Amino acid sequence: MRSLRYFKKLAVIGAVASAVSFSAQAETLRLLTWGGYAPQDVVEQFEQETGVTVKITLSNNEDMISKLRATRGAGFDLAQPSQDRIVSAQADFNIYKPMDLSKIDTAKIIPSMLAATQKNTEFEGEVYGVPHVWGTSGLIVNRSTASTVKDYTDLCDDSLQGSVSYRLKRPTLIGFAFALGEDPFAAYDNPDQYQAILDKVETRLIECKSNVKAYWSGGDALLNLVRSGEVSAAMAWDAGGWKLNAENPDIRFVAPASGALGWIDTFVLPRKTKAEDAAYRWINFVMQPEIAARITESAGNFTAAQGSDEFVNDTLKTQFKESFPQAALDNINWYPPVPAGLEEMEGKVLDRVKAAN
Amino acid sequence: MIPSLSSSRFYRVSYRCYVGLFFIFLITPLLVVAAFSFNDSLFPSLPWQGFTLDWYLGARSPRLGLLHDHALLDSIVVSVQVAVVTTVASLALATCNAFLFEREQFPGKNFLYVLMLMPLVIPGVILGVSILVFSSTVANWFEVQFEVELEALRPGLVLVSLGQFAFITTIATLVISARLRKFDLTLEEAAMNLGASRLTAIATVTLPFLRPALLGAAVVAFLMSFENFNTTLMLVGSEAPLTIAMFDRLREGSTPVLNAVSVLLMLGSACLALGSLFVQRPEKA
Amino acid sequence: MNRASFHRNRSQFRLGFWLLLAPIVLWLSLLIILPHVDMVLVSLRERIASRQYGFSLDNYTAFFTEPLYWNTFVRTAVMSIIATLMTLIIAFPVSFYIAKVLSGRPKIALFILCLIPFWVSELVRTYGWMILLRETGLISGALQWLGLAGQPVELLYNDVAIMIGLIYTSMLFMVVPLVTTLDSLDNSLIEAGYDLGGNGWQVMTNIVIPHAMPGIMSGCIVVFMLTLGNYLTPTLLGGKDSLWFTEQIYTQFITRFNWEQGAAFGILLLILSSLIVWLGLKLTKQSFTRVMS
Amino acid sequence: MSDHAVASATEPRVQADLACTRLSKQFGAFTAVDQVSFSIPRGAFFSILGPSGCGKTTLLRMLAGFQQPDSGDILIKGRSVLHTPPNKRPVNMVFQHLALFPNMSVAENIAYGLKRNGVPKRQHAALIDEVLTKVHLPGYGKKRIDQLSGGQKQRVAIARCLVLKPAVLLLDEPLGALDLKLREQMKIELKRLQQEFNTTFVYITHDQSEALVMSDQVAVMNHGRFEQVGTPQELYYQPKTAFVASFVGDSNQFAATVQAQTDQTVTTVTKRGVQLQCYSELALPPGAPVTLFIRPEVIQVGVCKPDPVPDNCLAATVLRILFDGARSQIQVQTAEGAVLLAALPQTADFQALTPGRSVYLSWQARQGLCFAATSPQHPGAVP
Repeated sequence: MRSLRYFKKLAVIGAVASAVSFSAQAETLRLLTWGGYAPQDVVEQFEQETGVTVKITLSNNEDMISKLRATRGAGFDLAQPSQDRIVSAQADFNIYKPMDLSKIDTAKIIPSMLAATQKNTEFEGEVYGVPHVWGTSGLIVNRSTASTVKDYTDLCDDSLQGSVSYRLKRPTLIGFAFALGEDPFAAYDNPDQYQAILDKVETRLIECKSNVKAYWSGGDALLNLVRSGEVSAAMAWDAGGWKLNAENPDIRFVAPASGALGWIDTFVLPRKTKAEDAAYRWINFVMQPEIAARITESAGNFTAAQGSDEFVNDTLKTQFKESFPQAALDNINWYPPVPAGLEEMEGKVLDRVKAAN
Repeated sequence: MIPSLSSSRFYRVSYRCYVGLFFIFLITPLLVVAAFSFNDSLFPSLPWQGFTLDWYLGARSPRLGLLHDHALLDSIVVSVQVAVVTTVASLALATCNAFLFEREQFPGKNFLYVLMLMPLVIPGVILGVSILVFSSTVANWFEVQFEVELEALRPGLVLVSLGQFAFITTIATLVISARLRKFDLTLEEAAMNLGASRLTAIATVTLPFLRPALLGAAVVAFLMSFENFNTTLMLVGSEAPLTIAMFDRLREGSTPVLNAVSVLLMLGSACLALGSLFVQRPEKA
Repeated sequence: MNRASFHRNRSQFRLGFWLLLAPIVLWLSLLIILPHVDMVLVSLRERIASRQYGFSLDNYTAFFTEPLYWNTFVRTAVMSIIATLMTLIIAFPVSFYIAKVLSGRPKIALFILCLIPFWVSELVRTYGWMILLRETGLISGALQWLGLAGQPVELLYNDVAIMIGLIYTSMLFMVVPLVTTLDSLDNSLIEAGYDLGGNGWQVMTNIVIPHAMPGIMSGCIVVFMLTLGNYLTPTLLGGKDSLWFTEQIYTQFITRFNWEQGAAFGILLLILSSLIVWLGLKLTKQSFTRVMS
Repeated sequence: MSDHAVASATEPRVQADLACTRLSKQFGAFTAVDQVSFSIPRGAFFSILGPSGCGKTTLLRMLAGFQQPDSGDILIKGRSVLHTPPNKRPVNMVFQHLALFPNMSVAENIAYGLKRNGVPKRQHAALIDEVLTKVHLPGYGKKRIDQLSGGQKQRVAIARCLVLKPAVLLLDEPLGALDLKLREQMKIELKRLQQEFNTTFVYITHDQSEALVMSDQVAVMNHGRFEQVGTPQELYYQPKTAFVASFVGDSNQFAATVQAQTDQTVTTVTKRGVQLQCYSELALPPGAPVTLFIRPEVIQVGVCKPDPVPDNCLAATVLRILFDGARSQIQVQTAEGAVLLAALPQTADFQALTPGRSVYLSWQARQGLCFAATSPQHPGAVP
């Protein structure tokens, strides 16, 4: 009898728990975003001002797309993939909803970026993305141990045996392609040519493999590797480099000679978003200059919000200027939208690099 | 070899050393995790920077301690919810299964039994993947045919629970069946002989007899669900259980707040395991 | 006389039987069989153009023509088998010690001590090994302090680290069935073995191991399956060369959005694991149902 | 052959607490219970005695309702209970291994049936105390089952049934698990309880001593049939079949052939050529194969030839002494090579008996029984 009661109790707890967990709460904004893009204080302020609860899932481009693909655009109310990854995903999986620009305070967004994003995220006549955070991928270098590194291919220098790290993802392929004198973006629409470039990169990366300590996958993991001295040069995001620079002046972010890779992370609406209004409110909220500046400080990257620079602390501005003299800034290679099918080719290359000995 | 047989001193000492080393091997990683949760450093490795409780109590980023890390705390709540639902469901089904396999004779019983064991030899990732694929197929079909969105069939806590339930039930069934097999059927007959209906007999005699197994299975199911990673990874939606949340952080290279969570987990699991032993003890005496 | 028949031939219990049968059939068909059937169907599909799919065996031919996938597959299988055997070799003496040498309170205490680490999430355990093995980790530090190494030693990110992680993580699933079967071996059988002139080795191979075979097999199967299907340990402890088949599946599903290829890999892994388990059972002449329950 | 055994009891009498008519049960091709009919008068101690596998458990389970008969009827207090489920039948059962609920205390075990039968809760305590006193376990209510000795468990199992005041109490070899001493005590105790509660007991056992000591009536069962129903004395002294003769009590058994018959005295010759006089109610044609039964205790042992010479007198040599106190026996061999057991007289003459001594064995023809040798022999006795 006692056990019966026990199970009844369990069942009640279970029922209550499931009711709580599985019932969708209308006033919740489920945000699928990158680390640092929604700092706790910003979220709290937003929640206070609007009464909307924000639930954050940290992710990266691939994860975002694959999560939305599995749900066919459900489960989240607002996502933040990079602008170059939107159209192909939409074409293949139909996971996004067109953005209603009239609901966005476009005056707060830097016009050139808005225009670029609009152009790159247009699919079948509809615009899917608005810009949020932008930044670059380049090199993080510890000057005391790896002062020779100026370009991606310098990571393969013999002196850096076992102390290099990069991601085994497409930016590495693109970066190496540029450093090898190719223009992969120009070859986007020509698979054969692109394959040739990839082959070249593959050979180089395999030769270079003995230099690699570990392929990093998450930003903080890389920071720890560099911080502890286990890695002295890496291909990584600028924000990480600046963060490390603040801790240890020897570590710097360097724009590679062949050009840093410029990316813009956007806001997109998943197709089955349940809190569209809240999503627009969030976009307009974070695009306010002061808020955007706080995001910049948390993420380490600048945003597309007009005039937020003023509110950003000087260290970051100095670091940015140090890493990006005008020439380097002009030299940034901005990602154009990735045509469908390309990633499969890249995937095989990455697999082979990983498998090589 | 066994105590009743004499053996050389060297043999006994080296055997004991081996067992000792084995336990050191077992316990060291956990001790290390626990120790580094008190390291006053931003990441869990040497050098030792001094003692701190920041990773439990710290209120501000980057030294955000466990008690203020809402994302981690939320994921613990999610894990508990999933584990409770999974435990209750798998225990209910497992009890049915135990009665079916121990009491009934029917054609195809052996085949069904083998099928019931299958989840033990399906890698967790594959189980997750197959359920993901199938539920998507079904949900897509409903979406196309009826324009209904079956949210439960999209990655999320329902699917996570189902995925875990799919294999935990097998384990619970084995535990409960083993106990039911030892049940003396005449006890049930005695109850009926004394005036109980069949269901009353089961409720008043058989289920109390199964209680230790049910509790044991509940603890096992709860912990297995709580710590499941492989299946959950493929089915998780916007709300992440603790293991997934920790994995994401680990990949990102997080602060020793992960060590703090781990210590919490160790304490919780140890309490649960010891508690279940304590509950089962009087039965054995 | 025949008790079961008494329950069967009463019509009022037929309903009970169907009520017991329905849930298990629902469970197995909806969560095990149909998903796998569907996975086979998906694996036989290929993306022709955006949102268009057609029948194709390409996902399987890709596996057979791309040496990378092959290598990963073989590597995973071989490493899993090695890890299983090593777990067995390490766990057997300990299990024997707990089951046969100890008795009473120390026995229970040691057995529980064996279990407790495994009530903690695999993630935490792996994390512990990361802290221990990394270049700035504890073992490297200890080696330097002892003067055995002049500079930090990287012990993480290699196959040995994976192996340690796999063995560590699987230990429980070997120790428990071993202790259980060894416990059920009557001590007097061992004594009789000696009494009749056997030495330690002969008693071990002629009496103890044959008796423990079901436990050994059940431990091996579970450990093998867990190892083969492991994702965390190879991903976190493995280095730049680490390849694990589950990782491939995950990559296909998550990073490449290529469910079709991922499903094909999943099916192949399932076939591989079933084949190896089947072979293991055949070689040791054990029955699946007996071993697993 | 067993028809006459039940002839007296085919029609249930109004007085009977329990009656069965032509009850049968098959398991596949195996007939467990074959056309059994009997009735038990109110308040009787009725035993069913038979070897394992004779169908007695099946019969008992049909009475309790755990098995449905293929044909026949069961009447309790004159009403058919064929369609009454086990939990509604006014019979209770003491199971072979008692089946006390291990998770409940003594009082809870006893209260179990009360609860199921809707006895108001406030009456429980008094009823439990009363029944515990009657089984000589006052104040044991709070004890756990595993704190009880074997004999105490027996009493609780009985109390648990008797508190419900059943029309019939079924007992399925409940003494089987007890050691010898305790079993002897419990036999007496059971008899006492049966008289005190004045309830009809149906007791099944394979142990003839239990059946003989306790019962008012015993049915000997073999191959699903009742061979003979009668008082213990009838079964012992006037077995109606070879099976009963061999199963009840010890016997020396011999295969023999009939030479001649005068009235009820039969002259037979055993396989080894010993001529023996026996008793038979049936007419046996000369040359017919028969089995002889001579109980060890009817054999007179003497050191010199008795005078006058009884119907049977054999010279034999002592093979060995089987000392067992009051139940001591000697094993002897006749000149023809036949081996017999005889009770060892408890007199001074025989204290010094040693193997190899010559003795004379003698008994009257009426004390040896003789049956046509068609029924399978009881495996226990060696001629």
